[in-house]
Amino acid sequence: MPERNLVQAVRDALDEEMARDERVCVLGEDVGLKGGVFKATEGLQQRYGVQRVLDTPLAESSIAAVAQGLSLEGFRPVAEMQFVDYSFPAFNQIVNEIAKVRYRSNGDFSCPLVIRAPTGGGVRGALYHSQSPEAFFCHVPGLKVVLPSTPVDAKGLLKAAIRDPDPVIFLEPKKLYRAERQEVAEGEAAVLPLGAAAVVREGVDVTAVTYGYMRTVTVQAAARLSQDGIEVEIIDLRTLRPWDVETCARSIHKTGRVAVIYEANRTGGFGAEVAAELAERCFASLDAPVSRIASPDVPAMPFSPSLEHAFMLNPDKVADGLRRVARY
Amino acid sequence: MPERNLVQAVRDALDEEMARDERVCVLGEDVGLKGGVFKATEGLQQRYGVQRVLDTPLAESSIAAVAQGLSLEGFRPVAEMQFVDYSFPAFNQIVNEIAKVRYRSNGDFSCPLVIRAPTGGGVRGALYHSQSPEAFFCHVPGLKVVLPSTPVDAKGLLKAAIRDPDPVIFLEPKKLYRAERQEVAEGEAAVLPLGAAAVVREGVDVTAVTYGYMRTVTVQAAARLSQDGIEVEIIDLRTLRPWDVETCARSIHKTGRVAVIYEANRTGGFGAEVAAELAERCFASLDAPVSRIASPDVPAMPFSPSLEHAFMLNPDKVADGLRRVARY
Amino acid sequence: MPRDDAPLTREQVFDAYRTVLRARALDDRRFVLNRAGKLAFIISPRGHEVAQVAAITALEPGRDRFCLYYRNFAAALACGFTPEELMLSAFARAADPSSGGRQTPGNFGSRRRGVVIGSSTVGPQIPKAAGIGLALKWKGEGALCYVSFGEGATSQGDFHEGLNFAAIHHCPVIFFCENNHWAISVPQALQVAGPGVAERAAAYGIPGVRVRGDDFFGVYDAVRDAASRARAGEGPTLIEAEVLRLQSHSTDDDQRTYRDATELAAEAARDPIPRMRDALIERGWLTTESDDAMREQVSREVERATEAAEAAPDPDPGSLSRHVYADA
Amino acid sequence: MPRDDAPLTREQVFDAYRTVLRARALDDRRFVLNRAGKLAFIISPRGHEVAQVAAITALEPGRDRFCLYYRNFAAALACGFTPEELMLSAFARAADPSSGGRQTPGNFGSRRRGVVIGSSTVGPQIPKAAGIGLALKWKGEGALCYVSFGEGATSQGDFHEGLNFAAIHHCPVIFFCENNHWAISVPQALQVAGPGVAERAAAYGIPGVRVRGDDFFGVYDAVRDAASRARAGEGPTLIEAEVLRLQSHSTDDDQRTYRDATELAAEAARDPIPRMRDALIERGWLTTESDDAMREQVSREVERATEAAEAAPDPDPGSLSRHVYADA
Ligand SMILES: Cc1ncc(C[n+]2csc(CCOP(=O)(O)OP(=O)(O)O)c2C)c(N)n1
Ligand SMILES: Cc1ncc(C[n+]2csc(CCOP(=O)(O)OP(=O)(O)O)c2C)c(N)n1
Ligand SMILES: [Mg+2]
Ligand SMILES: [Mg+2]
Repeated sequence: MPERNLVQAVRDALDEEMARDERVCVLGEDVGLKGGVFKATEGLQQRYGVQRVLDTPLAESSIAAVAQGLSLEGFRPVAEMQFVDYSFPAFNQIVNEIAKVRYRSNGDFSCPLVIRAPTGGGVRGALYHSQSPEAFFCHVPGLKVVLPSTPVDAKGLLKAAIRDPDPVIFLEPKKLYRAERQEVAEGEAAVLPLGAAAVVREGVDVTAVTYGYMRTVTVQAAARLSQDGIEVEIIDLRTLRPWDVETCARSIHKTGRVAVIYEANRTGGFGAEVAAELAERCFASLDAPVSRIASPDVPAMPFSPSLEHAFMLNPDKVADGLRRVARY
Repeated sequence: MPERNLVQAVRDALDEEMARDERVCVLGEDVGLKGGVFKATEGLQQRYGVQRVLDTPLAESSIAAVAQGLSLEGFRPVAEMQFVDYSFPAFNQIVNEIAKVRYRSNGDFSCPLVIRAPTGGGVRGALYHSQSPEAFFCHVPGLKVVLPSTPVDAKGLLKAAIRDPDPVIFLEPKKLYRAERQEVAEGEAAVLPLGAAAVVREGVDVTAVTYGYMRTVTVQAAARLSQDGIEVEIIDLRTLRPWDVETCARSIHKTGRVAVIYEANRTGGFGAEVAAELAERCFASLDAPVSRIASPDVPAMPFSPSLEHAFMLNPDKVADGLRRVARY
Repeated sequence: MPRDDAPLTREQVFDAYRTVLRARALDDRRFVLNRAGKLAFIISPRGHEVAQVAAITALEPGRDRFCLYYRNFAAALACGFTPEELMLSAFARAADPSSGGRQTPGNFGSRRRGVVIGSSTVGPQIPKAAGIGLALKWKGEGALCYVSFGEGATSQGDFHEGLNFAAIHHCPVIFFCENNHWAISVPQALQVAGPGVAERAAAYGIPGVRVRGDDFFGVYDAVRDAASRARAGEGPTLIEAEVLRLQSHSTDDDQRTYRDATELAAEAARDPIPRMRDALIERGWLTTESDDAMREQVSREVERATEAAEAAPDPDPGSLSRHVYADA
Repeated sequence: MPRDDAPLTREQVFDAYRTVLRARALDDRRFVLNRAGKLAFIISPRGHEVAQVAAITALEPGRDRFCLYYRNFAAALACGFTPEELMLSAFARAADPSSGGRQTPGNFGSRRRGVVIGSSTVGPQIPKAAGIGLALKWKGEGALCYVSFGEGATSQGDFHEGLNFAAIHHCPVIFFCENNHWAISVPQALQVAGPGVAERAAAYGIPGVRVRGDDFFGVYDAVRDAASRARAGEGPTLIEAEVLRLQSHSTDDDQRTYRDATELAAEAARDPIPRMRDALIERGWLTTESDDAMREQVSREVERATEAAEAAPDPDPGSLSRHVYADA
């Protein structure tokens, strides 16, 4: 199996799905000859032509709207928002239109499409190339939300998202685009189901529920804690809507302790949903409060390295938080 | 003191603040001669002229943007979104621009303004005149979010919002516009501080944290439970960002039980934040899991009365939920 | 169905006239039902009917796509919705073909008729139609997408984004603006900068046409020309039909509070239906007798439709959560 | 400061030329620092400098407002930012006057200079400028708001909403489009339907002017005329300056991957700075000697600015959470 980093895995998923199903098409700013600002669509226009890989005007609302129109006509568009921070001009199209098509037509219409966007920080992108706004989309009935953290998951879940009968917001942690390389399966063998979490590390002392770049950080934190005799069980949610409560609950049943770790602003982040749900479901198993480890309530991470560092969670901060839960 | 319903209280607040401070101005669709679709601005254009009460084009992004421009120049605009469902075209202006002005300029600029919008359902407004999307705004550092449920609170908090140095999203439960009338103070005596919850009913058995129209429903539910010997302490948050954790925690310390009741879709609603925070803070005092009573994860409430009824929380459903917490 | 080059037949005009009469008779009936408390909410097409029906008559329901807006009651009839179906929607019955009672009446949708389900939101259908048009162009079957909206909708960013996209890609789209000079209470002067809507076409290098909306043959010709261009791959056209809003915006509005009484009286005297009747009589296609007979027939139809719809069952409350996502 | 009727003086032109040279020298220096790994990210104004400085020269920094965009490095200098200040921002130092190192360089802001803090988001400044213009009109002091953007930004709905609003209310705004024919990798043909940007003004009933961006006097005249109209209460103007993007979009981009090599070579030969120099020499205002002397002086300035900025302290990590809201 070929070794791939996350952005290559995304590109492979697009490539394979376009080859498999000619209804699949890609649109967005700079997705054509340039291949996207992160190269996620590199080579696709050369392979599939200017129709199926379409450079759009700089207008996110119309990107979402056009994707929707294509989908309503039976195509399977994968629209790229250049950065998820720039999906907000499309918010009305996504929330009021795309998410509600099936419901408002009582099932007569549907709108399967994928909106891909790089998310998160840590690459000196500053306030407008670093946000983690997944909570907005996770609050919208009718949408599915995926946020993978490995090449294997990115490929498998993007393929599933493209085949899914409903609209999927697919967020890619840009900090991980060129991090780890993994052997990634090809074709049908690569597809992974939406909605299933992965137990990334087994442990008995505390459960860490996380996703995206924070998975990497949590794995590093867990290695440190292991030296202190604290064994962390790490769950990567991978899909945020719907999310896999069962896998989390099972783990908490074993550990009695859980922290939810997320890169977004703490208040109102998706981790609040996870924490609230787990605190309710697992009340009887909990030996410590469900704790949240998240970014500060500051608009987004600043450009200055000193401030970016102050903003971001890192293995130290996460280890501290987990230790506190373990020792409660 | 004059008796006022909620929408009259909103109008009085606008009127008094416009009279007090000539920088205050109102803009939005149909806010002029018509006085707004709910009459919240009725008579203001006649009193203050077409400049200070401005009918805008049907374009929410520009309404927010123009309000921001006016604010940057020292005016104190109060922009109306005709329904909060129609604030999404302005989402980019609100989240990326307005909320971050102060932060991104390192304090050199600020942008005090109010965006008012009717919110919530129960008036047969169907999918696009019934949504409760406060969670979106509550997740945005730089914004304050207010959601009053009585004429007194609406007036007092709107006056405070207009005077606040930061942008405030002010959501008005349209179902309550013409409900209860109260004696409402005038002038300075009417102002209420942002960020303080109100204990609406005292009780010892279970705490109900709620806001907006759900306050009314919860009060009715509590009256029923009282007949069964269950005394509910009801807290109306009134301001959602920042919200008053202390008042809630104090109550839970007494009751040992809490439910969070909100009209929005359950998953990812602001109630998740409240529940997560209270479950963590009050862990040692809790005799039962923190429970959430919220609307189903359906895009919004349908037009048909049978479906609207099925969607909405009512005193029965809330009483059932509270009883379950009390008897846990 | 008219072919591009076929002249309008007397039968077609007769059918169209019957549709116009149906729309009016149904509307009259809805107002009676509204006053009787049986219908919650109506948006009347009064004054727009001739323009709407003329436009659809120039197109091919079953072959083309139609993105209608909430005032397109007469257009919906012309697209093939039956009086009973529209009454089912007015009563929010389960058998409402557009949404099963989920949306307010006026959000027309029917997959088999090519009527694309809309929402109550003003504007988003415009770029969506561009996307549908792109798909139709790719399919290469000569179908086109018709999208209608009021002049208020032209203020939305989505109007611009939709026209720009469709013009760049020569999408077969007809942008049909029903300019009644009012958006609820906001007059055109505060809504549309510049000479008018039709003139905006030049900004995108596409034809812009202004027609009198009470001139059946004029509207028909303009739309037929636009359709020929669209089907020939020559791209989109923007048509502005000048119409009158002979009713208040909706049953929630009273235009006498913001419009001049003499102007209203003058407009009432310019009802387009008598003008169409006279034009047909002049051509010798209609006599006062056949007109009366037709009205008689329509009125019986409306009676039957109302009775059937009123007697039809409400949606099953148990269906509330269906169609949020595809059935598993 | 030039008054509306005052002719451009030799000193002003000299100052402007010096500013152009400064911009270029600073930019050269930034590229060296970028390659040395000392600067993370640059957006170059190369090819736009003359147009930018000519435009600002026709206005009144200190009196007018400026909503700049990320490529306005030369415009910022013309507005009064010093080389050292811009270098502080490039290094993300605490003393960066725009944002204290919080934003990527290119987001210029300075309250005292009337430069309104922007964001990296493309488009939202356009309707914001309309709002600022409205405020300035209300104040009645003859000040105006200048807002600049690329041709890519004209695709955003916000462009349309901003022009429509400003035109309706005759706001004193100059909309200045720097059309370099590329938005990252997307060429004008896929971005701007129709003949061009200037022609879009007619849609709003306002003047639209196209000028060559390498013609200092042409740009100056166009902006001065627009300013006269704005100050006289005659409303907004849209100016399209045709410029060249002599560098890749940013240091994260390589335009050779998507642009034709001969076209790039041809453009490189059309650098506007030599053209401006020649025009000044032709007028007898400059000699090659005085040009060399000026370049020498500028280069020393840049040296000092770079040293000072590099030595300046980073933001205090403890300041991360400041200015989210007003200090309590
Ligand atoms: C995005 C959005 N904003 C506001 C509204 C409320 N609203 C409904 S119809 C309307 C006026 C529309 O006027 P116009 O487009 O001219 O159409 P008309 O009703 O005159 O046919 C408004 C403001 C809405 N439905 N959607
Ligand atoms: C809303 C939004 N979408 C996308 C981007 C990413 N982006 C930054 S600059 C740019 C191209 C802008 O082109 P243009 O407006 O022509 O200005 P130029 O850079 O050519 O001067 C894009 C797509 C952004 N910053 N904001
Ligand atoms: Mg209208
Ligand atoms: Mg450009």
